[in-house]
Amino acid sequence: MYWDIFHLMRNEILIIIAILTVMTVDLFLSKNKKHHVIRLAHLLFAVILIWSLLPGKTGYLFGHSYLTNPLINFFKAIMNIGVMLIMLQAVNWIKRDLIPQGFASEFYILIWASLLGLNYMISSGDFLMFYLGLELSALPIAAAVAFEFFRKRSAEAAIKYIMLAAMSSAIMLFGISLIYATSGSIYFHDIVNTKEMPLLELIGFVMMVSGVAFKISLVPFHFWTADVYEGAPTVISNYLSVISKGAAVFILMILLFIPLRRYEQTWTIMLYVLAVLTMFTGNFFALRQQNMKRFLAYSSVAQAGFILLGVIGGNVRALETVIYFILIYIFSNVAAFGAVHVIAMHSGKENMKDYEGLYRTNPLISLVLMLALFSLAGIPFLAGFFGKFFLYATAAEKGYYWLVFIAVINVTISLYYYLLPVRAAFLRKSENPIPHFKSDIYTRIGLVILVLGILFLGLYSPVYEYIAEISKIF
Amino acid sequence: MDILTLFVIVPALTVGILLFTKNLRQARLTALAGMLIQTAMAFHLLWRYWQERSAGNDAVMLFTKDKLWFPTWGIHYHIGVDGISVLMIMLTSLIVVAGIFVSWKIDDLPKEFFISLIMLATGVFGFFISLDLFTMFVFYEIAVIPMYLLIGIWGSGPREYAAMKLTLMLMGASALLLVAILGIYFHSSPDGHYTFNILEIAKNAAIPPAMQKIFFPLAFIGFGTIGALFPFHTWSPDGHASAPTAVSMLHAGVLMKLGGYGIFRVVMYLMPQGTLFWTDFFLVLAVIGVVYGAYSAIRQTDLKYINAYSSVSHLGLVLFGLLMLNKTAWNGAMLQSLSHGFITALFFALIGMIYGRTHTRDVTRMRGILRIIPFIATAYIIAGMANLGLPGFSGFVAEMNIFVGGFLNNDLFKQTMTVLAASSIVVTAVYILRVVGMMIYGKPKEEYRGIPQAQWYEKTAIYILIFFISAIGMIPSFWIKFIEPGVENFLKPFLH
Amino acid sequence: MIEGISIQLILTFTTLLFFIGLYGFLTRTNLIGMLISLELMLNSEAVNFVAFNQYLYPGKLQGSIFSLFIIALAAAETALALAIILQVFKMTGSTDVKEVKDLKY
Amino acid sequence: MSDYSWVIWIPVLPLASFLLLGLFNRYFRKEPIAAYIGMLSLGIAWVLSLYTAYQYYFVSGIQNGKYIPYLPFRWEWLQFSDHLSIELGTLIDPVSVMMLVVVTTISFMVQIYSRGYMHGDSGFARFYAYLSLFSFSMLSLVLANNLFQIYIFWELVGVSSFLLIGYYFEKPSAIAASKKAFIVTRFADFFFLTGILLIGYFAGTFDIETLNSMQTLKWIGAHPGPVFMGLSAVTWALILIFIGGAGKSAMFPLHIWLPDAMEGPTPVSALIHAATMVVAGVFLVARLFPLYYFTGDGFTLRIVAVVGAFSALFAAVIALTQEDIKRVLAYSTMSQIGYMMMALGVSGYEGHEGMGYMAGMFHLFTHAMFKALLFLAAGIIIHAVHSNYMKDMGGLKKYLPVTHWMFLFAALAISGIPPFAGFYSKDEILHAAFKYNTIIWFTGFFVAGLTAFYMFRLFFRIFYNGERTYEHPPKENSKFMLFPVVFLGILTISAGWIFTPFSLYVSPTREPFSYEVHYFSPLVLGSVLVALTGIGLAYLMYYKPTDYPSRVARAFGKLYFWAKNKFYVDEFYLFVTKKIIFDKIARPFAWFDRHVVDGMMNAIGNTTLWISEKIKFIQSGRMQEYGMYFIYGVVFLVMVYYFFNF
Repeated sequence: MYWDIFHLMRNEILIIIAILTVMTVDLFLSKNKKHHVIRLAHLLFAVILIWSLLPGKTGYLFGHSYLTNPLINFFKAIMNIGVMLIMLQAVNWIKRDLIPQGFASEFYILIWASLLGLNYMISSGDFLMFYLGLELSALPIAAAVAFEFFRKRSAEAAIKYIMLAAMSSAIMLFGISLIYATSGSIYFHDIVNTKEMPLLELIGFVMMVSGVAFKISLVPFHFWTADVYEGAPTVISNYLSVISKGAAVFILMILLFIPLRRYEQTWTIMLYVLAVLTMFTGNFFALRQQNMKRFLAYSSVAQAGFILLGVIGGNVRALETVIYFILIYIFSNVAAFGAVHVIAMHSGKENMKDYEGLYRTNPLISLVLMLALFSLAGIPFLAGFFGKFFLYATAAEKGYYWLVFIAVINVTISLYYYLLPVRAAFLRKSENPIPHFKSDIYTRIGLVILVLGILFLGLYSPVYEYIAEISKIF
Repeated sequence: MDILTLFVIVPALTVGILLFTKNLRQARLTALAGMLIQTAMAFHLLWRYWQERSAGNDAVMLFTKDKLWFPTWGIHYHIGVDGISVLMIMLTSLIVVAGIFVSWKIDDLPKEFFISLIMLATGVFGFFISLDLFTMFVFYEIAVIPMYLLIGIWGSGPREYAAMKLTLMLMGASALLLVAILGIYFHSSPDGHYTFNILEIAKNAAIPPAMQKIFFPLAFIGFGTIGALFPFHTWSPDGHASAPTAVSMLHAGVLMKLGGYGIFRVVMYLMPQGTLFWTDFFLVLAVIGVVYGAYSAIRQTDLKYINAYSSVSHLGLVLFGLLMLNKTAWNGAMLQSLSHGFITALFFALIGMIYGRTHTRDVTRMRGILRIIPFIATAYIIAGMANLGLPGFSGFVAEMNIFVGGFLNNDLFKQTMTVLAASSIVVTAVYILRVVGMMIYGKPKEEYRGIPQAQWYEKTAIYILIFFISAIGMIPSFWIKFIEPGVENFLKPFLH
Repeated sequence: MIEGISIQLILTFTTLLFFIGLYGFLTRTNLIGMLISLELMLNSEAVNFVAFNQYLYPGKLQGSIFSLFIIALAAAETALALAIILQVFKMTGSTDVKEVKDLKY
Repeated sequence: MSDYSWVIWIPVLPLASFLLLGLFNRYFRKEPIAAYIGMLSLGIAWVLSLYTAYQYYFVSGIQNGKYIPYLPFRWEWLQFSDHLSIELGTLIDPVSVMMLVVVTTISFMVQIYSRGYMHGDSGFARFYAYLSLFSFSMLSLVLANNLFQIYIFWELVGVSSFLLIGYYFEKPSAIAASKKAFIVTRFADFFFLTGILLIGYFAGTFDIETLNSMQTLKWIGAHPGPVFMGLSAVTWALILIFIGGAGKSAMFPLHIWLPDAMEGPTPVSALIHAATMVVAGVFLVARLFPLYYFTGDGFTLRIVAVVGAFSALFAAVIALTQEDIKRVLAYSTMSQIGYMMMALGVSGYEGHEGMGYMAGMFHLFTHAMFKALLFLAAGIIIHAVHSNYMKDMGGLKKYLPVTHWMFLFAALAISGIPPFAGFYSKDEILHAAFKYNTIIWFTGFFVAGLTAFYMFRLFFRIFYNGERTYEHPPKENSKFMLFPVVFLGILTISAGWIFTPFSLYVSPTREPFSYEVHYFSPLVLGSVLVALTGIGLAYLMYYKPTDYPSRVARAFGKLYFWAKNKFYVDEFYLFVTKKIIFDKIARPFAWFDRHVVDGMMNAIGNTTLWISEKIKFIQSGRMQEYGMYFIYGVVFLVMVYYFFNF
């Protein structure tokens, strides 16, 4: 019995254990021994990661408050992979910036807590769990955004994030309350059965979706994205752009496809409009960015628009393509942020102009950057292409050729700005390029895994087929 | 490993080995070795193909291999060749080899140069063997993207601008193509078993005419852009002008052929009704391209611009021939692809050599190079003559097939268009002779005395190309025997 | 259920409360003020849940429990927000929202 | 032995020589080797041609009173469709055999001559390679059995001509001339090609024998295709083909390249621009004569006649005024080709009706001999005095005696004085023209007088016209140059009466017939008289230096001035090409491409960037505005839903 419960929510339990372990160990470490936490944290999380990769079961807990199935389990595994990769990148940042001030475990605790929140969120079977998960994921990250408390930008990003997140969750909550008023239940499986749709519920629905859209950073709910990504430590931006966004997309799909199925007509139009807005806005803003983090922020806004192309399909196909895309997107974007992070760590520079002549001094990291950006732009044979192609196909299957058309136009625009850093790094020569540097072993492992993922995730079709297999949940 | 997959594996392996090379010497030797193997394989394939056909194998595609890749979407790794692809593969491998010879002395980042070059070639090879729309598209884009780096890093002039423009226009076009491919895919089968397999889609013939009318122009423009369809050709002059020699060769010689080939293999084959509906419209565009490219070339002073516009004109003829929808014209279009590939590669190779010696590409600033570098200048004259359709060289055969084919249509409009297109041969003569008169003839300038003669590697490249230009020009029937069965098969949707 | 007070009335009240909070959030120049407005919004929802529960679906406790969680989370949020405001104050010397607009475009 | 299988060697030998000399140019730095390779190949070809002619005309050509065509070699080179294909073949018929003889004879002579003329030139082997290429192309052209084969070699002779005119590639005028020659003929070839395409479509074949067969002619007569401007498609096709021929044969108004082509070495002028290539147009019309004759009631032939007559007159008038001896000869060539065209144009078809055709061919034959002779002699003169201009010459008789006599023979021949070759052919032309149309005849008659005048003007000014001292005394020092001149001189004297009646060899129907030359008929006497008048006038004006020429020139005033400036045709073309095609078409095209088409693409990019710049204010950095947008978003979504659903 207990074993079953553990098995169903093993991810959450393991993460909690990990958090507690790190907390406890941290108590016994003197200030100059903090770096041991790093190894411990990685070890723990590796265990969680491997465990989470085991196939999951279908089941529910707490009277349908907590649901799980192989797909959700797999998605958690994907998030774990992402977090693991981000943690690998964070090491040199922790060592350089945090350990001297006596921090180390705090980073892991915060990021794991947020991950825990996301895990709850995607497993949620009712609005309460959903809300709790959402908040649990947001609050630690707000703290993490403010981590570089010696920089004003970090604080500004944090205050923007916490305030806007709170506002969005307040609005979402109001929406949920309206849905509760009309449907009489906060359980997803109860909502499915109600028939008519009063205006009140529509407003509630829109408010609720906008709360999720805030997390995914869909236009016009995206405004925090660029500011926060730019101000936050790169690692946290990275986390926000992939893990948090991916989970939000996942739960959005679950919500729309199962409990809110009867609004299909509504949310199709909504998503259509949001997708167009998001793609154009994200791309137009990304065009003239100089700061790499800000640049990637807008790029990730645009990517969210592309994701909607898949979501709009509204069927199992949509589920599988979007999850596949998120998996690939995690690899691509983490690699892109990772490259930016590594460069910023070693040179303190994160503007595109500083990248000029980078290839001639640091060929490998430039290569990683290029592959990541090309993958984001959707260039074959890199993984990103496959992800995007299936998204288009999902939209096209429903007959939304115009949407696909708009999307491909946006891909062309996006290609322009994805080529800009490549241009700086490869095409240009510079008087004083970023000098050659060597990064540490954690970063290297992380980047190698990312590059391998970018190269082979698309070509190796069983990944997709596995996702397709477990996606047949409704 | 089957015989066709090797065409992708060998270049990929070459790229892999190139990653570990240390200097120019190693890099160029590795690249050369890989591509020589590829060329040998290409000729082996030619021979095998010949054997199969002689043995009475009259399947549409030979050496096919079909491997399920993404079962959910019905994406296959499906490859196969007919005579046309075989010839295109031969063309590509030869031009890559010639390109490597031409870049024998590349000094900046040699390893990366060869990697990008061969990466591009990989895409092209893959494109020519694919029978699955998805794989075809994948290879197509693989072929386009290295161009950005190749032009951007090793180019000259406004290279960043040119590279960006080229990439964006080609990728934009391929984006349109993508929409069309999806459109085709979701109408590919009457019973919902959608497929990307070209042959199967054609067999099903399930795409409703209304849909064909929508997706035909998208796909046509998608492929047409890389085939320099007016008015989507403007990437080509800038791109060619800025690209390094080998890249111009490969680009004009091979990459631009993807357009005509794709239109032939995919767009027209799968959407016959759409084709019939849109023929006249695109015919006008093609003819404008032919004439307009030729006239634009007259005014240029940069050698590469002249040739780029010349390519616009000559590739316009490919599209023109395809739109004529009969065997003769299609034979001509395919021959023209082949012929223009060799001729333009030769041109760009020579321009690169001249530029490397005189450091200018401005025809008004050069004079009398025939006296100074007779080998290169003579080769340039030969290339020019081949380009203006002198009998005995490949251009003539191809163009005559196109014109005669165009005229065989019992349609006054098409015949008039043919005459208009044919008028370009006069203009071609004008711009070729202008260059010859200004740059090659005349009293040599003093400052050019003592510039080096053609080196052995340059000569090798030139010999290879001239050999094939004349071989096609002298015995066209041999090459048409390869082309014809393919053309006949792909013409079937139009014959009922 | 409160005699004489209809659900409409409560809904009107909570909606007003919510929008007052929203208005406050969007117009206050002080970060603390904004935080207070946020609290108003959250409280309106808490009331909402309880009211719906009591008036419409009196049999179950879903709404009431929800509102409990809202209160708890609001507290957590406020605590964290205050901490960050403190951080901002350390950096800029004020809690004026105008001070935090460096990151833009 | 009448399978004629050796005929294939006639073009192949020069080709081999070309390949050998062209590809291994650098191994033939020594002049004699290159020259002997060329001479040997052409010599053998010449002997083979003569043998072919003997076999064909005297042994095995005639069956049942008619020359029958042989096709000893054919190769389906390129198949277009079931009916249309390009065949490469060697068609042996009276015309082609005659052309074989002409081409090989002149080629061989020129090859020998060049050994002397080009002595010491740095591109000696190259020159011989080009010559061989030309011979190969020309021989293949005359042997063609397929319209497309004619076109192929038509282009190749064009390019050989281009290469040879531009042989002195460091001389700007030579460069310009070569370009002009190629482009003008190419322009004409475009019409030729269009004509071929039309013929191919409407007649369904490119094969010359089939096209000329009665069966096809009837079929075409019954199915002339759509009518455009009152003429059927096939008629148009023939007109277009004639334009092609006119371009190559330098008929008005496409003649402008021929005088300039004299920039090439003189042997080249003799071979290509006097004797062989320029008559290709005549050959083309003759080749398709039945088609021309029967289609549209011979309408096209009327055009041919008029164009020929006009060109003859036009060129003769210009020739009167030119100072460069090669240019005089060039205009004379144009004039004589006009004659030939005229002859074809006025010709009938059967029996004695076909005299015009016969005469045209005969004139082609004799003209080749004496015009080549004139050019070669002019070459000797130019070689001797190092100038092309008459003003630098005079009194050369004592320095160049042999040349003087040969030049005299040739001049008499071209003037039509019996018994020189030109008389026999020219007279028959006038005869045929007289039967056809008086105006055309009179034009020919008048031109005969002009011809005599300008030829002897040339002759007297070169060899007489007082005494003159030269820095380097001119002399005839090269045997290689003298031999061909003498050889052709003998032919010039003898060819006329030997081959009369020429209709035994060539006639439209291929049925040999015979005719008598009426030496004392009024027509003949008239034309001889007018020629003598011309000679007499020339004698008066130029035998000694006098002021008659300038007085006459003044008397003609404007006309003289215009003629001297070639009636400004060149200027007109220059205007069309430079001002209209270059400036009004090509430049706008180039501009349009750079600024409109390309500008549009750039504009798309720039607009995108501009929008991007303009909307950046939205992201103002104020979080309350962000909140506001959030609310807008919610409202917007609700409205979107309203808009679509209610």
